Amino acid sequence: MKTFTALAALCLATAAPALAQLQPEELKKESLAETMQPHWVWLNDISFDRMLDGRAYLVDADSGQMLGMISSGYGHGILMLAEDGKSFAVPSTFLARGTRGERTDVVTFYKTSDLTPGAEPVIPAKRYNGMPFQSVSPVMPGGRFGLVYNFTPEQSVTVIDMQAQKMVGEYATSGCSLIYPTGPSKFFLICGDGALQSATLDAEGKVTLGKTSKKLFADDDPVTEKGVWTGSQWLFFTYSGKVHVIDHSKDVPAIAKSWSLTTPAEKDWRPGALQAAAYHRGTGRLYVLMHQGGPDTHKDPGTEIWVYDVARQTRIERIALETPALSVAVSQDDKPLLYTTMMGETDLKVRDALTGKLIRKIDGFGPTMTIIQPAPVPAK
Amino acid sequence: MKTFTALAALCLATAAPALAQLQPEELKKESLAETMQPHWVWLNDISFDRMLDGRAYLVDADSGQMLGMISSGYGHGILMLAEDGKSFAVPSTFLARGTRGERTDVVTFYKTSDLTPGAEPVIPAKRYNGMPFQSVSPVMPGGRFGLVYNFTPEQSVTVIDMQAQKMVGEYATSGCSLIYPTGPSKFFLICGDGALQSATLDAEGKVTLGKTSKKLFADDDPVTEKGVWTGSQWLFFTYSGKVHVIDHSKDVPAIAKSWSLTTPAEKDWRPGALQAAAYHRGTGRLYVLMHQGGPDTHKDPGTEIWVYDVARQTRIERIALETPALSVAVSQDDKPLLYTTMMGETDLKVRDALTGKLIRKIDGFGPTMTIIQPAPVPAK
Amino acid sequence: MTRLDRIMERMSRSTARGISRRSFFGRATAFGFAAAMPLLPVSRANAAQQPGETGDPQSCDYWRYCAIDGFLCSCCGGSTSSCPPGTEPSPITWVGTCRNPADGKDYVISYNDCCGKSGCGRCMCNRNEGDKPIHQPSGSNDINWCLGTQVGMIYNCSTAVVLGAAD
Amino acid sequence: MTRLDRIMERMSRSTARGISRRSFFGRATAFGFAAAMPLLPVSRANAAQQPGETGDPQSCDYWRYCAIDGFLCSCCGGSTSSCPPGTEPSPITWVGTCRNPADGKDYVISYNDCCGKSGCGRCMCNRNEGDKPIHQPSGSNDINWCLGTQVGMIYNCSTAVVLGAAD
Repeated sequence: MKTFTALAALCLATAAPALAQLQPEELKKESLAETMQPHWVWLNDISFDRMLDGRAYLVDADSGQMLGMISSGYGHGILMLAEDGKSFAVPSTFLARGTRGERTDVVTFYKTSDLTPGAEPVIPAKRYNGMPFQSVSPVMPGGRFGLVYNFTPEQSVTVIDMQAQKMVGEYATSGCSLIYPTGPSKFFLICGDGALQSATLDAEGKVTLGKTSKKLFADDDPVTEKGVWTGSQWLFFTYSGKVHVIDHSKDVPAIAKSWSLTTPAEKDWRPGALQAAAYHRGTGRLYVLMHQGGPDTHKDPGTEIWVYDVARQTRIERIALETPALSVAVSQDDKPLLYTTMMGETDLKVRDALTGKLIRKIDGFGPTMTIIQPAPVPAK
Repeated sequence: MKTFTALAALCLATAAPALAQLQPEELKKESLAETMQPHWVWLNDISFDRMLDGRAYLVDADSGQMLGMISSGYGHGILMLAEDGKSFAVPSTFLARGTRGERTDVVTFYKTSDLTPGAEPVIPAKRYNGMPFQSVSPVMPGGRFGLVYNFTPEQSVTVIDMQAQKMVGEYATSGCSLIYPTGPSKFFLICGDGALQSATLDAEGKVTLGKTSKKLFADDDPVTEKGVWTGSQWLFFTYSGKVHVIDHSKDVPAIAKSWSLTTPAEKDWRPGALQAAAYHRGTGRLYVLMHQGGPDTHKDPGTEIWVYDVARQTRIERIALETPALSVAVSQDDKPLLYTTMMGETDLKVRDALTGKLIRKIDGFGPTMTIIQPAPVPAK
Repeated sequence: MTRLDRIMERMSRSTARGISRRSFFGRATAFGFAAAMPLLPVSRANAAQQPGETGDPQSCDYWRYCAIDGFLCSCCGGSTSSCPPGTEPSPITWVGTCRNPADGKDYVISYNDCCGKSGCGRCMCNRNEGDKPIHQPSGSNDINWCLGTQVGMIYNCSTAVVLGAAD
Repeated sequence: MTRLDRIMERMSRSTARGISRRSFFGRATAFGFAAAMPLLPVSRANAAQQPGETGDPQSCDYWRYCAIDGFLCSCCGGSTSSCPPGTEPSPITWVGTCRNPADGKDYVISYNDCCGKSGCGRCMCNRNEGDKPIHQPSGSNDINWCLGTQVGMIYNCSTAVVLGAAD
């Protein structure tokens, strides 16, 4: 902003700055900090009724300002955020004639500082298309590899080398779904019959499937696909509100322990929504969107956020929401912010995650926002 | 609907049709009548805040039902409707990566009966992009050729052979704008200095520019680009509400006569909006969106529709609108319907064009509808 | 084991364990498609109802929509059992079981997507009776099922086709 | 003849009579572009104001917007005189004349579009003071001026750059 600085100096030098004639300006391009700041957050919008025009908005939750956006084609999913917050990649799908013609899937790399498309490897045109979840394209802890879930309806994963910004390859997954990373080169998938399928990456990113667990989840109270990573464990939630903590330390995934989000007296309350829960690593708090309702309400928006101490498996707090929310996320710094959005509405609500107090609403986005992605944190 | 017919027969043959178990169904594809019906109407939606996903909706204004749609890429303009109502073509723009990469402009041909893309000649990637007007891609009377206006900011026209479904070529226009057809092989353009530029097509569709008129329109009260064709003459409207009737019968376009939409007592009323006026050929009635406002309100929506007898240059009626409208059109049959839409709203309002009475609202479109295109009428 | 369970199990086994796309389509195509006759569109949505049904197919609370997620084809130029002009039915899809209030019976409903034009935008409807997570794909309405069509993967609207009684 | 009239006449002559695109860009580029320094974005929109201005650049009634049509870059990660990160300024555009209420003077404002990402969607603003029909392109806000950029033609938002006093 050299021009502005020069002008300010000029005006300070004159006696009546308010009367100085405005000076001709030069049109500039903005840049951003090199690293995503702790209270910056990406809002993904699938643009459901104009799905060719998916996008994500970058917002500074402290200033309440929009910082920029990316455009990302048909059925926008989520961003693959590098752990250091300096770059990210976006899996995207394009057809030659918009809604028709040859399909091309790519992963487009961006620097945070300029939001300008860089390397763009073509990947198999098999990317999952539908409502996005965090497990459709996660970055592995450590940040070397990123994985993209494919569904055609055959299922597979495409491995991306995030450093080389190239595709490694596509690997079949025996028909199990989604991607739940548990280490720099280790992940599992979830199978339709209630089992978990382990898998590893070698040094080059080639996937080898490991053992499949026995059936871990009940058919009459299935776990949702909306697992939450605490930094060391995966938590899965059932339709009725059970929490299954996964032990991924051995060859075969198992349930380490199970507990319930609700007491018997609270059994009409259930978890729900699209991005149903968020975990704050520093405090060990779990934030869950809860609503009152019976069976088949597992996608209903939350009317309250219930806050849990995960280590003690106890509820700390209930945060009443002014209006229902379909997505919740929390920043990972030590003054954490709690974010919520609602499908059909256009604002991001920002709260103090420790008190639950509403700080501000930032409006003008959406109206079909899906997954909220706060600034990433490096793996321990 | 064979299945349905068969089922109906089956049920009529049984004594208690309401208790009969439902039969397995076959999923079918709908078709439409071969010809666009008099009360069918296309609603163009530029999808302003998701502009990659432009579209047009086909609606039956009698039944209030949506009949189908087309998807048409970035910055959707208008349809090129064949005079016989059996087919149409859509100029469209696509980029290889949605918002980035190589630009390809095409004209896609469709039959009314199946709304399925057919021939799709590539045209110069120069198509005008911006708010659409009826003169950005008209079909010439008689229907042999269609013209597409280009702006890069150099100006030219691309000629399409509507029968052969091929591009004829691109022709420079000396920097004058838009396309106002006056016969099967004759049109004029409007120039920035207030003149009109005549042009002709030869038998193959090649354009030859003719003479340029003297300055016809005043700088301090310019005509809008929203001229209306009566079937035999072009009417142009100035910001303040003058009507200039163009004489195109000679080599050089001229003003045949001028009159005013308002009396001196009504001078705070002005024409405005995006699709500002419509003409019904059978009755000679002109429908103009009018509002109260001073200078610089030439794009304000209309709060009333004023109806004129063009031959007598007199106002017949004032139709008060419940809510303002930005587009108006009229069907050309002898029980004409009057259509209005409003940017930011999602409904089509349907009126009796002879009485002004509101017949129905058809909701769920938009919310950035631009030009309304009723069923076409063959040239006299 | 109900018929739905059998269908779900069969579909689930095939999608969940990676049978070839061709054979999956081969099976799913048994649902069948036929060309409809040109027809004036007035009350097309209602005309698609069978005798023994009541309710408004353009309303989200219509009985067949108990597990639907999307724009109702009945509002988009199609019906509960037909795709709008110029769109192609998805050969594979998710299924649900809905109770017909007129006869009190449960029916298996196939929610085939219509594909090849962008989202219709009218009559958005999301109901989740019996809806499964996406790792049980044949019961999940979160997946864009247009992925299997010849015209590509672009979603226009959703139908609700009666496959048969659920028991 | 005011300075605006001269600018308009010059631009109008060039666009209206088909000079080469290269020479048009050659002239328009005199408006100039420079790379901005990285900057924390807090109140970026306000920071772009010059001394001698008042009002809210994120509000449609801000004085510079008297002939704008589009999403305000001030709400989209840019400002009245800067494009959001990753978007490219249109080298050619339309101009208007707006009165600065703080000094009562008229200024020529250039409404350059920022391009290469899809429409921002925030702070839609349409004002038409002095707006001309599209056959007078240099005064028309109905045209997507992104057509001249290297990144293509995709419209993200609109700026309102002070070119100078109008007289």
